Amino acid sequence: MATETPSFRHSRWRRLPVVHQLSQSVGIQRGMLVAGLVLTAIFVLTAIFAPILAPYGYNQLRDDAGAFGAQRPPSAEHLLGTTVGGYDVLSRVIWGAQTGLSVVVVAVLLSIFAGVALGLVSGYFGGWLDRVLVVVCDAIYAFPTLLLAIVMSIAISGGQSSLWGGIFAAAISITVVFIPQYFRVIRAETVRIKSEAYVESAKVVGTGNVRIMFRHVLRNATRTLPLIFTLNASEAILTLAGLGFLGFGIEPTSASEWGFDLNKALSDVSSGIWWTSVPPGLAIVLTVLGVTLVGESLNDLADPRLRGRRAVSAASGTVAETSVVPGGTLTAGPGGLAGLENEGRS
Amino acid sequence: VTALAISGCAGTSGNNSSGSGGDSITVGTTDKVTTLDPAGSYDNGSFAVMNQVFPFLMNTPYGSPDVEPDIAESAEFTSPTQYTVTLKEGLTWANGNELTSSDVKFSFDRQLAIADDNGPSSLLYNLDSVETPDELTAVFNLKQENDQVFAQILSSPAGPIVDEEVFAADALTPDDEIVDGEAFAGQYTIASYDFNNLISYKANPDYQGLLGDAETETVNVKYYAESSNLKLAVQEGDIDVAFRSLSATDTADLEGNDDVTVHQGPGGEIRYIVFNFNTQPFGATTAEADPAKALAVRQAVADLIDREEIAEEVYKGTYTPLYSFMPEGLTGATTILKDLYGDGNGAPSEEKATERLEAVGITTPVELNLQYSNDHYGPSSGDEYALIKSQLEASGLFTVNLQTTEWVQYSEDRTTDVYPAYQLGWFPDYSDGDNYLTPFFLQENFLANHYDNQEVNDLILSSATTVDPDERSAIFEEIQAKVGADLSTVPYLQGAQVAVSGSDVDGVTLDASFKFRYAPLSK
Amino acid sequence: MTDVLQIRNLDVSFATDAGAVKAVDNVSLSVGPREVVAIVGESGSGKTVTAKTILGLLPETATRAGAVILRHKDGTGENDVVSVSKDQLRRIRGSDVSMVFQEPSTALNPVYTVGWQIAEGLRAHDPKLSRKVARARAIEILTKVGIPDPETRVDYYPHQFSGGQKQRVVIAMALVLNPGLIVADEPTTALDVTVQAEILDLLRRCRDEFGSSIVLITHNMGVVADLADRVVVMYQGAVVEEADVHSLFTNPQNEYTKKLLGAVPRIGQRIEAAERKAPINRDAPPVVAADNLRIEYPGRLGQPGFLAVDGVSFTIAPGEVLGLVGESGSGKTTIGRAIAGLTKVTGGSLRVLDSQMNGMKERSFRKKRSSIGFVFQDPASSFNPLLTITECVAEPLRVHRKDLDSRAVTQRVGELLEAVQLPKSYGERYPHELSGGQRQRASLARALALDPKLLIADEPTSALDVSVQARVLELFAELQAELGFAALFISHDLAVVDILADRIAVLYHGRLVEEGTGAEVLGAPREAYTQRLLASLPVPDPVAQAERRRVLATLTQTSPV
Amino acid sequence: MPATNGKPTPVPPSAPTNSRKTSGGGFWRYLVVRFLLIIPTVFILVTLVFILMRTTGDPITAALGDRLTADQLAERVAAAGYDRPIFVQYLEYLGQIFTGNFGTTLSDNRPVLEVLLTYGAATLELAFYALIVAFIVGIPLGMVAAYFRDKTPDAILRVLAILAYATPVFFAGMLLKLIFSVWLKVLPVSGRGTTNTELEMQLLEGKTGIYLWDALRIGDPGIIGDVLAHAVLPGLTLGLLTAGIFLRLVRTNVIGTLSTDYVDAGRSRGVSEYRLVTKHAYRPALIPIITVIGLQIALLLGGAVLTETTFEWKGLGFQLSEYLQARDFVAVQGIVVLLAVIVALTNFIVDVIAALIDPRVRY
Ligand SMILES: Nc1ncnc2c1ncn2[C@@H]1O[C@H](COP(=O)(O)OP(=O)(O)OP(=O)(O)O)[C@@H](O)[C@H]1O
Ligand SMILES: Nc1ncnc2c1ncn2[C@@H]1O[C@H](COP(=O)(O)OP(=O)(O)OP(=O)(O)O)[C@@H](O)[C@H]1O
Ligand SMILES: [Mg+2]
Ligand SMILES: [Mg+2]
Repeated sequence: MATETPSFRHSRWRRLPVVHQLSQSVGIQRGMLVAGLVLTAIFVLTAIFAPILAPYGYNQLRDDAGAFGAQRPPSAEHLLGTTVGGYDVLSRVIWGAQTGLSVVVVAVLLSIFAGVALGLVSGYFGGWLDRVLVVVCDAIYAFPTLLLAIVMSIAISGGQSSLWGGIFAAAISITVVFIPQYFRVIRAETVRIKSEAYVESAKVVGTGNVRIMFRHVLRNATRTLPLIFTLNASEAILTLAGLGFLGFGIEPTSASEWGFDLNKALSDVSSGIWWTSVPPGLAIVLTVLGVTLVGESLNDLADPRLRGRRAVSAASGTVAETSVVPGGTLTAGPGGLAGLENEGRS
Repeated sequence: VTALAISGCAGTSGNNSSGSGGDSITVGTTDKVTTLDPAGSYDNGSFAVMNQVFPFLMNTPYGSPDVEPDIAESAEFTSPTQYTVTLKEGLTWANGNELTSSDVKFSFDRQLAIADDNGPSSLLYNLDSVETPDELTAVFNLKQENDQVFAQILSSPAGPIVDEEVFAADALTPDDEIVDGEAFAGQYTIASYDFNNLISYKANPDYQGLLGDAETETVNVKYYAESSNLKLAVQEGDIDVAFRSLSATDTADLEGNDDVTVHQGPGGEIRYIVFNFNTQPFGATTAEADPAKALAVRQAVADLIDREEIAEEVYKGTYTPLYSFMPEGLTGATTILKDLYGDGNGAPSEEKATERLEAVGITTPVELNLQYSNDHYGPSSGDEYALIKSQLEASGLFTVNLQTTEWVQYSEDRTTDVYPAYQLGWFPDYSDGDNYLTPFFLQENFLANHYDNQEVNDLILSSATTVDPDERSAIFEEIQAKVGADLSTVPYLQGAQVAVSGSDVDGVTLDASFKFRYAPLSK
Repeated sequence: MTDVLQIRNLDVSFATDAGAVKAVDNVSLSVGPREVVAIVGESGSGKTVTAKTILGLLPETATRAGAVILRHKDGTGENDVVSVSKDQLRRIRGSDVSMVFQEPSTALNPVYTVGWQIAEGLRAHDPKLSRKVARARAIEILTKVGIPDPETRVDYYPHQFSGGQKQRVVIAMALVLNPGLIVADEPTTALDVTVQAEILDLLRRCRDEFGSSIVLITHNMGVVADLADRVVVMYQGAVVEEADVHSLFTNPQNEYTKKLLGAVPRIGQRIEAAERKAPINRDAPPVVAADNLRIEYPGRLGQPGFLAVDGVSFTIAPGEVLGLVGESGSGKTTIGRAIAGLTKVTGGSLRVLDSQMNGMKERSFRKKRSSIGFVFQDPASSFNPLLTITECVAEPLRVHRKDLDSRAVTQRVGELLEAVQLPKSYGERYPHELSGGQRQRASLARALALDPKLLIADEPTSALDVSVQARVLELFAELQAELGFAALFISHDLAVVDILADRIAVLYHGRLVEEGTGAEVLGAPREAYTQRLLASLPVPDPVAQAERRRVLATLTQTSPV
Repeated sequence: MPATNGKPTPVPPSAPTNSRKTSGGGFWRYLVVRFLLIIPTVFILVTLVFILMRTTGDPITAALGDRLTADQLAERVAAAGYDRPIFVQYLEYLGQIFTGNFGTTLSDNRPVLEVLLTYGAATLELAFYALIVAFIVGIPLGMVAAYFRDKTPDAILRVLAILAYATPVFFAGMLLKLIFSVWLKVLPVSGRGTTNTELEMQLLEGKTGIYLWDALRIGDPGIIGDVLAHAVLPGLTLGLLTAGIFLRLVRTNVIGTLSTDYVDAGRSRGVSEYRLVTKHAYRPALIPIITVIGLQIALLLGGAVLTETTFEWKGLGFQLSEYLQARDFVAVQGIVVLLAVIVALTNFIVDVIAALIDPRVRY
């Protein structure tokens, strides 16, 4: 990111996106970032090591000792009890992380690629294609995401019930919803960068469009992506849960999904059975909380105006030698990211 | 389990009591109405309303699955293709119009004329025309002779009589016009109608039919979307009766609650697994086609399914095991599958399944692709099939490849031989055994699973025209035995009707007519 | 204490991502009543930080030591801004000391009327003040700072004022509570010279009529000479010299001050390169020939467009440097961009290297591009922040000299960097790791990579400090003499243009009002606009500047306003 | 004086305009152009949803898939015209919409317009409650957070705001139900009124479907109280979700404007910090906030689907998911058109408001 301070070159490790911000942060901002990172790490690790961590399979109904039984309260065998369908709650919560992560990764990757490509081309060349794309994306962007995802998932899911089929169906539904967001951001950045002096100087030199697009525009336009990525990841988890809750998500036998389990637990709540709903619900809340905290912290840290700094003792430090102004800051407009997302609107 | 089979009709009496006005009863449901117009709906929710407000020529009395004349004086075959119904005298609609045979003709003619996408006109497959020799007489000209089902069909969703002065002859009539036109002549009329939210019924003093007067002057029906909300409502006393559908968990929880009473009655809804005779393991079009082996596979499945476990674990007793093609409670129903398969007492038997497969030389495990619909048969289908999978696999005889598909796609795929074995459910149009046989096992049936047994076909056709009830029952039994041996489908669950009422409510009647009527309710 | 302000041993440090940065280092200074003290120094020398400290406006990341003693305006007491309570500080601000910011457009809240904003200051110190009285006071002060028609304009929003008027409003806000001290941080840097002269006049009136003391922060020595009584020179956070204005300009003591004064461009300072490799050849076909050139920017949503260049004709002969001056918005950049093919020509004719730019096709023009170099105004943004200097400078070679392998390219880049007096090793740095002047040299190197016949330089030094500017201008002159390219040199500073250009063209509202050699245009301007432009330019000499002020006054009196 | 130039004045070319708000009818032109932009938005969504819906199966199969044979189904599908090329059906549909005829729902035979009016009123009411909660909670707290930026109150508020956003509506709904209805038994958890209230509503002449309004017209305090009591939980659930977003939005924007020169300028004149936040920084921050709030309407409607389902609030979102399952594309398309129009209109209004608030924007 281009917000680094002048003349200081950190080691490669410290230049990595999140690590860099972590070392940069102080005080409460660091606290929030760390809390977010911890929660996110727990989520990711749980997802990766689900097969090891989970005491049972996500669709396991019985073990050597016989069937688990439905709605058993927490016990030594089932630390969080069993669901109405007779699954082990803890196991399903753990496996659910895997589903969540897969969907998030697939959805966000797909939408990044599609959104970036469209945004870049549209923003760079402009013209009628740009106008059409902007109107289309604005229309989609303005429409309730969940509703769109539902319609998409119906259109896509026909015949899909395997694990990856389900994950892709959910992910693609979410992708369609997110493309406009990436499109807007990248397009706005592209339009901005297009009029930057260094792009103009490349034009004056006679550099071809493709070369300008990839060498000069693309890499500078993608600075905001890690940030949008985290913010979208949380939205993806919520959308997935919403789909699952409304019954448009992934099936219990092919994968475990928190929203779906919550739906199943609806009638348990009113019967005083808390252990089927609270764990998956908390899993959603904590995951989204973690990812959002990371995203917000990154947003704050990326914006020099929002970034807090360590206090220094009076009259310390060296006098700056030169009057160098770093090459452009990542000021995402007055509204931060939200403001930036807005730039694409006409 | 058997206790809830037939009875449940306790406290039904009171035909002569004069309908204790004043008080009102509120019923809650998660059913949905599609439209009040009988020509435009073919679903439980709408039929439930029609049963309260429209007159029927034939109807099922409380506690019985069989039909008797309702607003009719008499109904009988006057010739093999003529079914003649004579109306009672002096019938009127709530709006004051006279209810005559002309309304009857109008009702059936418009069913056939409109033949709405969502309508039940297909039930009138045997109706050729209706004649009205006089004000009170309607003669139904049938295509096939001696159709024993026809009387039942007059009590089915195709059977409500409507007011020709309110309804349109060739198009659906909007609900509001029906309500404003007071085109009602059942036990109740609708006083206020808020679509799928709240219907307020008023007792109809002019009803002269089979079922007698309503006990309670005002019945309000609240429509819920979420069964847990319905449950909370009945638990908190916001509503007096909750009928259809509480989740198994809710029902189990309410059973332990002293403020409410849980009523159970037999249900007409059944669940079954369909085998596609072409594509199932060893089916006709598979590489290793072998009818004997295919039969053995079906039989082994029937041996292994533990119906009791599904009913208890997944449905907490709101569904009961089903051992035949016709649900328990219907005239002619047997328990043929209990005798033929499993341990003979309804429990599964691994040994028998193993024997069967070995006998025809099948190397186990058999790989079975089993398909179910996740969104059409309630929220528990997933659990249900996960359990079936685990039951089949526990024996080591099967490896089940479980898959689910969204309903519309599912409906298309199942008739095009995509699924070797799949889940279906059935809710009857009328409570006659025929409705559980004809649609499934006649040639050219709607299952399209390539089951074809000439004997069964002939028996079904003959049952339809057999006049004597006992003889007809015997034929039903014979059909069940034959199909039981062939196993075109494996039925395994029968829905129980479950209603929950406040403990001060009397008259909850859940019987084999599978109709829930508000008139006996009182408190 | 008679001084309005006394700063004693002030230290200020900032916490930054790169650790602590010391911005002000043991600074002491004082301001007497009715005195104008100028703080001068290069960018980053701590001027603004010092000024903000006076009002206690430093951000939370700053830590300070030392004392800033402010006297009450009625002389009844004094406060140390560094140690007073928050509430006390709030009361001091506005009434004892007030501030005029550099950018009038950002110092005004865009969504409130100026009347409201003026009243805010009044109300902050007298909550009981009625709306009507506040408004009356606002109108009064607007009248005093020379806003015409103040009764209606008091209800205007900031965007409805011109840049100069905005600065007047900002000054009005500072004046309305009649503070003892006004801190003006670069109050004229964002303005055209003609407007600058008026604002300086107004500030002088602040002192004369309102009796305020002024701390004037600027890097423009001409402004200092025009207004200041005493001058404080800062360098790298410390005060290096303090003197009254006459002795400073006539007899600077400190080395740095001398260099600073020496670097200030003056009219008539033309760098005559010893020998030119390619003397101007007026017989050859011109490199650029504009004939009745018109450029119109399209309006949005079907509104009429904006005519930025209106019938301009000029030529640039091979090897000739044409200087283009004019105030902000007069169309200078537009012409430069049109020549480089970045902006569409909408009327007339513009021939560049024998190509007609009116209706030009990018594909056919691309080859010609290797003969055109372009140096942008802001050296910071003209480099891709993700590429090293070498990669940036090599870009034109990679596009047009496909015959060169990467070793040859690296070699050529090295030569170019050396030609602009940058060490070769700087090629591996990223743009942000260079200073502004170094970056502008690298930019020059890139523009010269293909040995162009024509160089367009759009205010290449306006973002640089005077001392840096002087070195870049020198380098430019040298290279031009050596390589003999023709150039269009754009600047708003007459003195800068005069240093480099063979001929000067003066642009006003999109039209060319005067053209000729430096001596013709600046020595004996024919057009009133050029005359005023010239007279408005403050010179770094208090005596001469006083004279110019007089000339300007007569000029403005005779010309209708 | 150069004759060609007229008279040069010291004022730069961008001379101030003397008119406010309506500079030469430009504002009206902007209004019209901006309004016309609604059309493509709606058109695109309609097209998108039409194509998606028609490729996902037909309502006949959805309703009768397990009752009719394949042939009978095909016959009905053909009779209804669903087997024709999608393009033909699309043109036909557009023609219908163009004449203001949204058709009749396929699954329950009701005029789409009536469906929209009935359920639209409910959703409107819910959105109204939610927005009130969001404004009352989100905006002041956002300013508080900005004021205490990076201090403990800020951290607490931000975490709360994220929690509000991170908690799925249905989970929040479940917990609220558990607490208020099952444990405390103080608030109704489903529906928009008791049976009695709803019956009264039915009797009201010219009812609007907006219960609060209708209740006020009936004038019975019991009914008004009942309607309000029913609104508390759904309103809070959806409102707090939105409030969390508002809070974050207000906070970032106010912090952004707090670091501008004009706020510093205010500070340098002795304006108090409180006033700086609530007046000087807030108002300019409002412009981007308002624009983004316009987009939040979409989110609000999306959240409404879940809220309505959870709390038995029979509105558009709830109905939409029902119709989706029934593949009632006529109904779905009708609702989508309405939602699209609402969203587009809101954004239009928001843009106009932003243009009115922002004195700089004069088209
Ligand atoms: N908020 C801040 N955080 C960190 N460093 C700062 C901050 N403000 C100023 N500095 C540093 O303090 C030093 C002095 O800055 P200052 O703004 O006073 O310079 P200046 O003399 O006003 O320059 P200019 O002419 O460019 O306005 C610079 O090195 C600058 O980088
Ligand atoms: N892309 C554009 N669209 C519309 N108008 C423009 C555009 N670029 C410049 N203008 C207008 O054209 C006029 C001339 O602009 P130009 O940039 O050429 O001025 P300039 O002389 O370079 O001024 P400065 O000294 O401030 O750089 C200005 O009034 C400006 O507002
Ligand atoms: Mg400064
Ligand atoms: Mg310019």
